[in-house]
Amino acid sequence: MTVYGKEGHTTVDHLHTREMVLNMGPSHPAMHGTVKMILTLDGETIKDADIHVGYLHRGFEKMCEEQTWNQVMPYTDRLNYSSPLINNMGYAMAVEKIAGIEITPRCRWIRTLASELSRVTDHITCIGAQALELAAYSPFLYGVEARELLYQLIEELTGARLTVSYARIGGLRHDLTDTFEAHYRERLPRIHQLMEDVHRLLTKNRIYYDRMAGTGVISAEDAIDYGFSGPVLRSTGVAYDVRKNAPYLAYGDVDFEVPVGSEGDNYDRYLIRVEEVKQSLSIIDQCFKNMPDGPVNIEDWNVVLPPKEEVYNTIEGMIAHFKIIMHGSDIPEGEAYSYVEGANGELGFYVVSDGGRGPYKMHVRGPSLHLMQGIHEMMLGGMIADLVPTFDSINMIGGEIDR
Amino acid sequence: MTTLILYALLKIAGFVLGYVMLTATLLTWIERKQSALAQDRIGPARASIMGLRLGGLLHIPADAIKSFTKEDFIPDTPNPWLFKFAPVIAFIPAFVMFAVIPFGPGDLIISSASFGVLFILAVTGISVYGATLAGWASNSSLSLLGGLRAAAQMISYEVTMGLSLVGIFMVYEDVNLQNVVIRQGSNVLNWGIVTQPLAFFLFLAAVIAETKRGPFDVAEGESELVAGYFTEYSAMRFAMFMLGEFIAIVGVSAVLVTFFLGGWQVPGLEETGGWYTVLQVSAFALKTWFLCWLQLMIRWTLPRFRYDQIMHLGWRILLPLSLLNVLVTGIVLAIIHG
Amino acid sequence: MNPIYDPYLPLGILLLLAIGLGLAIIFLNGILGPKRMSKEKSTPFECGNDPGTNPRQRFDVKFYLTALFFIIFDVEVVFLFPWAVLYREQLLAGNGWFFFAEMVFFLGILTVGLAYVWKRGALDWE
Amino acid sequence: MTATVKKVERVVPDLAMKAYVPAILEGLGVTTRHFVQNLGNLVSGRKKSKRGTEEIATIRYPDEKREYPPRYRGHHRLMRREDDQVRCVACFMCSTACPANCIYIEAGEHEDPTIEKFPVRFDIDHLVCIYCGMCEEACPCDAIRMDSGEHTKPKYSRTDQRVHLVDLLERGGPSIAKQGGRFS
Amino acid sequence: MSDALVKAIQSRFGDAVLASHAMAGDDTVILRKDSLVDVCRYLREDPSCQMEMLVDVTAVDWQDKKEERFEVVYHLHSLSLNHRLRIKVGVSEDDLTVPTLTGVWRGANWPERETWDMYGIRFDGHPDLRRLLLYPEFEGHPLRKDYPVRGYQPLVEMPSLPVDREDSEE
Amino acid sequence: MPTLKINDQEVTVEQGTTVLKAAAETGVEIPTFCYHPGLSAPANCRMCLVEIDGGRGPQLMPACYTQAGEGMDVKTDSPTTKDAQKSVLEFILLNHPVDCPICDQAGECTLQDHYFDYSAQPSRLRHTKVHKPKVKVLGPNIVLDAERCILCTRCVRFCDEVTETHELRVTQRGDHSEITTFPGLDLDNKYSLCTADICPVGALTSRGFRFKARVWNNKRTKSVCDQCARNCSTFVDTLRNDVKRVSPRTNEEVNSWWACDEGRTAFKKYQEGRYLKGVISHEGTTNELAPSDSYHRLGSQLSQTVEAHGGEAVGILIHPSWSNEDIFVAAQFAMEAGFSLYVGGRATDGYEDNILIRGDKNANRYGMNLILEAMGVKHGGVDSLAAAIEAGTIRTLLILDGEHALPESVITSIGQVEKVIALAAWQTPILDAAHVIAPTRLVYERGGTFVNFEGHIQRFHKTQMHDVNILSPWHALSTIARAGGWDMQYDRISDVFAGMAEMVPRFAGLAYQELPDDGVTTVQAASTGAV
Repeated sequence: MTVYGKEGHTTVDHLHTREMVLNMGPSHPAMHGTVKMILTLDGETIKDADIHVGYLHRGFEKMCEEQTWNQVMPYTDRLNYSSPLINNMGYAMAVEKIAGIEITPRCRWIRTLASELSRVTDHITCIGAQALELAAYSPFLYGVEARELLYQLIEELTGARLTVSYARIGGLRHDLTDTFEAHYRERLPRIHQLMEDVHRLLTKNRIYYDRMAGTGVISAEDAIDYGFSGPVLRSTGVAYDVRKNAPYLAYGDVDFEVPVGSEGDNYDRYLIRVEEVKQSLSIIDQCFKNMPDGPVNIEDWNVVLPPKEEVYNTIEGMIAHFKIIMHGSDIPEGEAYSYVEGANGELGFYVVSDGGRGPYKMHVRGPSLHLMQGIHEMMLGGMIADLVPTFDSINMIGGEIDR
Repeated sequence: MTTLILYALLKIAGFVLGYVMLTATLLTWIERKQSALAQDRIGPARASIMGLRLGGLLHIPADAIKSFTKEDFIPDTPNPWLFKFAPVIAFIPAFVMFAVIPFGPGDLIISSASFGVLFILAVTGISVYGATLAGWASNSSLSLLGGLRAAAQMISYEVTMGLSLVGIFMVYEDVNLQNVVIRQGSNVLNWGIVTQPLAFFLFLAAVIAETKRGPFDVAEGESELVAGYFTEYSAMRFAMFMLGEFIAIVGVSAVLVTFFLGGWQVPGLEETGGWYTVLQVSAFALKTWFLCWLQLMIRWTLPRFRYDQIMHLGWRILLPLSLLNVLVTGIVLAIIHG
Repeated sequence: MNPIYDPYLPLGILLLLAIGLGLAIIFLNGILGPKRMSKEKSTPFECGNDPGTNPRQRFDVKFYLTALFFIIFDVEVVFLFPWAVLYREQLLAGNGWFFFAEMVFFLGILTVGLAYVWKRGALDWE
Repeated sequence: MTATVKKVERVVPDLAMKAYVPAILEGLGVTTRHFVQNLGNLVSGRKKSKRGTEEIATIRYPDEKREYPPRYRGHHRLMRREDDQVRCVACFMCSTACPANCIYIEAGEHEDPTIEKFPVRFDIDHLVCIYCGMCEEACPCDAIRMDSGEHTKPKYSRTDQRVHLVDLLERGGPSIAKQGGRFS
Repeated sequence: MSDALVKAIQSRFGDAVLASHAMAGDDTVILRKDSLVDVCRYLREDPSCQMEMLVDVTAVDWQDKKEERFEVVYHLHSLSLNHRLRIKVGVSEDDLTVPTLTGVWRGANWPERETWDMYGIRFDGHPDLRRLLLYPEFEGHPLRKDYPVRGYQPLVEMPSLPVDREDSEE
Repeated sequence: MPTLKINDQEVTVEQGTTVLKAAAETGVEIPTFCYHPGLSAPANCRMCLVEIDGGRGPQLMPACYTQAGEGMDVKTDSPTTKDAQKSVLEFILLNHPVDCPICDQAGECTLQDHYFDYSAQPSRLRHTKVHKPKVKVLGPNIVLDAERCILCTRCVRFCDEVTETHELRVTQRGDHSEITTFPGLDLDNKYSLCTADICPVGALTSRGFRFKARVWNNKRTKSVCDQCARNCSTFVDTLRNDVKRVSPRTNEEVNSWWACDEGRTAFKKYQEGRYLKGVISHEGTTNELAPSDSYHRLGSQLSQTVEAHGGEAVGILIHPSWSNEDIFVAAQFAMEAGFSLYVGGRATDGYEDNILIRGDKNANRYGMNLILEAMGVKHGGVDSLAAAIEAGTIRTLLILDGEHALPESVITSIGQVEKVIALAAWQTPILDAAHVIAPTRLVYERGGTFVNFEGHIQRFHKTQMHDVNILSPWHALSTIARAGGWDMQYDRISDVFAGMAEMVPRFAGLAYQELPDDGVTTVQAASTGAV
């Protein structure tokens, strides 16, 4: 305890206040994604934090070892539930990497488009939730409204808003719908306007600025050392983005910029996410422009299900269909680590195949896990109230940490 | 004597029970509906009696019934009596504040005590107890933090609140609220908001902080403290805090109206009596409603301060500014009259 | 004074009414609401865990400091009120500048006090 | 790889920002605009404001329903043959493809040798179902579909969420998909 | 690019590298367990490697398929040079330990805890080797192949912190 | 000893070996339909066509028929071979109905596997397929779907060469060819279910198993048939803890590729009347008892009798179809307590042929004799049991398993025994006389070992599980003995086996966990053990 004596701060033992141990979470409004932090507080200052994750553990990796290659897809939806499409694509790419499958050009572009749609929804959720937990309710709901417009698009595309299960090994579940682009263009002005409203409510508001700027600071060295990636790493000024550093899908063929920050604080992360939403919308636009016609799935009946017409009417199609569903796609032995830029950073899938009906080993490198193991660096010395924007700005997703 | 009591009761019934309580209960609905509309939502619309929904208005009685019939449990605490009565303590000051607020010309004020403003300051001071005792008696870390924050925040802004009113008194030369209103007159240019613009903002900020509403709602900041000092409360005891809060919103709006928006004065209307009085009472009601609306809108627009930022704002910005306001008012008045 | 303007009686009635209303509401709730206590309900909420530490312990001294400052400043503010009410009268009476200087002096003391605690860091919340 | 990097522009707090008030007023302007326009829409019963921008995004759900897109995966249904018999032949593809194991089928022998096999029982436990659409994709007979356009409704008991052959058939219409080598 | 990396490790550490391959384009070296930390420190610090980031740590249970039952897999990434490397270390069932890499990358902390949690591989020198995802009372290590998919665990009492009630009296 | 090259890999094989087998030796798999190791090779499906250069330039030849010749160059993955495989598959699939959804073979269908592995090409056919009779009942156990048949004639050859009953023939020609039985003849030989097994597609299916389950959902466990002294190696397929099918497991030493219909359908008789609880009958009323309580009940009953009348007063009727472990524990128990041991069992003079089926219907008489002999336990047959009952020396009779073919004399006199108690898995008429019945596990629910009539020991595994509280016979007996106050400390089957291996010389050197899937001959084990 410090009191204010002549020499400024002097420690006086008999005036000590006991440090308070406070359980924050798992059932706490700010701990979305269920995490428990055992905080040691001195007054309102965080002196120590022990973070317990695992409340959403559901044996994802164990389950995957029991399923066929395609059956894993719905599980991946539930990793980062804010951007399920990116997870889908990441997993499909990992398996395709083992099997050496080259997907069709149209599929590449659709996957890019879908990933970016998901990224936008994820970032909007994050921005909105962050504002919400600072009690700015309206920006959150404007964000949700914009997200809802996109969710409806995703629903039109995949049949579900969140549990999309869209990708398949070697292709996709569906092609785009005929009305997809028209619906997107119809909604775009409204999305832009809502994002503008969010910006006007937050960016220059001093209350918001004070809460965000200078809180949750982390240095670039620490961030790299802890394995941070995504917006949090970029906020420290490191321009690392998988889409640029190791272009996959159609990212090599589109123009976009990687926003980076300078201070590594919450405010930078907010700005980066806002900017990334703009970049992603621009990528989506380019996807529509550049997307070629053609088939979506590869024509290999050892891997992808034959078209329904063939299944219904030819024994060849029927057999391939049966075999893939009973015994899984034909993926050779091997291992691969494939990584994509998830909304929170590098989302990696390490898949080992023993030539069987499904993954022999499946491991997901969820960006949030690394963010959470370093979050105490951002929190210590801050106030308990700073924990809220910090925790939000790393956008911790329980699904991909706990798996 | 009997007439006196009857007359007082009539005024209480009309103003406090009729207007204030009605507005406060309506505010519970308005808060939801207004925020809904500001956020592109429909808002409450579900409660219905035989298909009749009234745009969600029925949620008010529904909530009341629900609150009354919920279990009111008391957690394990060394101070059960404090726990039980803290909501009442929070409720009373907000309620009695209206005694000194003139809602119309003449004797349309419940208590024309000459100490009007002192009473308001005293009463808001007491309201600190409700939150603090609730936080203390709950025997929970979160509640305690909430209670402490509430206490520190409210007493800090109390100073600004008093100080920013000094300018008003310098201009209008009275501490009786009815007289302040009368001195403001029907000329808009003579109203507090014009003569004391800085004081208006200072006072507005201070009273919002006093009611612990956004952006000053750190005492119940749900993202940190779950529900702050009333985390442990349930049923009607919990609703009492809410009700007290909404009454306080009406209260501080009424005070703001009285000091800065000419009270019941209608612009350009000098006479009183008869229909004019009705008009003036309505004007008071409308002005108060507007300020209630404004407070709700602010709450749904702004993010929350951090706790230390509130203290910083209160002590280092608002307090010096209110001192400055007194000084400037003094100088200006001295120049005008000197 | 006209008894109709007697300020205390209505105030008293309102106060009684407020207390009565508050108690009545809680009493009614006690009758209408069910009573089903359990161990889990009676433990203080801490996100589903048993509480980490007992909240009943010394808390940060800054809260006490704030209370002290409040008393100092609020009392001083109250001293300003009579002065403020009389200020214009005194101006018109012609001894305005003296009266103003008095206030400046008083506010000066107040400001010095504020400056002192500010400088000392007592207003720092970390 | 040359990354095209863009440094985000941080706001430098100027006096106007430090004074709180302008940003607050701007914010109030935004929310008030939404409020006023939505209030206008609500009162006048319009779906959208005149500028065509503001609209209330939510709907009064049970009274008013959003139309689901054709691909929407909702309540399962079992299609019928042209003669109204169940199309399903109890091949177990759906239950095999189901990652959640929520489909329970019991096969029976049909009198008609051209049909041979049909489901005696076909239960789906909607509490276990994850609505992934794998069953629909796996069906080689166009028998099970999820395009009923309705989502699963809440029920009062767990057992009620287990839907049976009859419920599933009730939702199903005739399927016109050609099957078994009969190309059109 | 990374091929050179593998060669560099081979030339520098010689017999520490048991094998290397580049399946599906992922360069992989299989190291001897005792030289893991040295190689990793070199990889991190040498200007030609600059592997600043430990991307991931996991393990594979080969049960009866390989001589050494477990394989701990590390993925490294160099931000400045933009290359990647996978390191594998075999762990036999008799000696379920691997030296920790927390001294080289702080980011190894949680992934190693997770690996311990899921496979029961102990990381020597780890500062805080607790279970990460599962609760302390959990028995067994679920990602091992011999752990049943539907392996039910007995329910445990909610763990709670000791409550120190005595200081209210002071 | 010709030396030939298969995919550029040299291999030397015995003279007369086919290319198919030679390839298998080098680990190269050549797909086949009509070829079966237990039957002659007609080479009529053409699936095994491979490119062979026998000196006259490369040409496509059937690997299952062509003998390996010196200097042959076989290419199983050359474009020509692959093309041939694709063409053959396309041809076979031409008239194959789109039946996988209703076909029981799906999942273990050679056609599906080969198509997926060797072709995966879309169909080019856009015409109506040839239709043939669909549900054609051939016999009590077999039904034919003629459309699905690819005319490999395995079934025809099986009936001609193995059972030599000659029921089946191919009639018609071209794409109208079809398998039929001779007029007036049903496919009802003792091994008819084997035709369904060897059918590479779903043309012949088992009527008993038809539509009961999908094969890929089944859990397959290695087991041994206990219906006669042959001890055929089997697979037991279970679904949700229910035995759905029993099929032969290839074991050259015992049953080659076949198994008889009777043994394979035996599991059905155990499905009714299963004891899942202990039963106490007392003057016409029956009460249920928890399994563990029933063991205690038996134990106390035995100890009471021994206390009152001595060990001789307890008769114990063991079953030669029980596993070695069960018999060993029973014998040890009898020795320990001085019980009189009698050997019951199923009929010994049933149907017998020279293919597989043995007249002795008891699975483990050989093993039982080995054990009893080695332990030197005095034992009598059912006749001596009848005599003992008549003489009144037996106060308590413990019947182990209810499936005893008892002579009339025992059945009539059993009522004279004071207390009849039993340890049995399912209801049989003989158990009507029992006063207390404790449940035990069926052969499908437990593990153990059998020794067949040739001295071949095989291990069978647990395939299903009803209730963990019901114990295997050996374990139940051990529990009963403990409850009665005797010292029997067996809780793990491997311990029982180890104890037995110590005592029985023919089992010396064997360990329960290490028994190979195909089993070993105890004669050899003994000889190696002696050396």
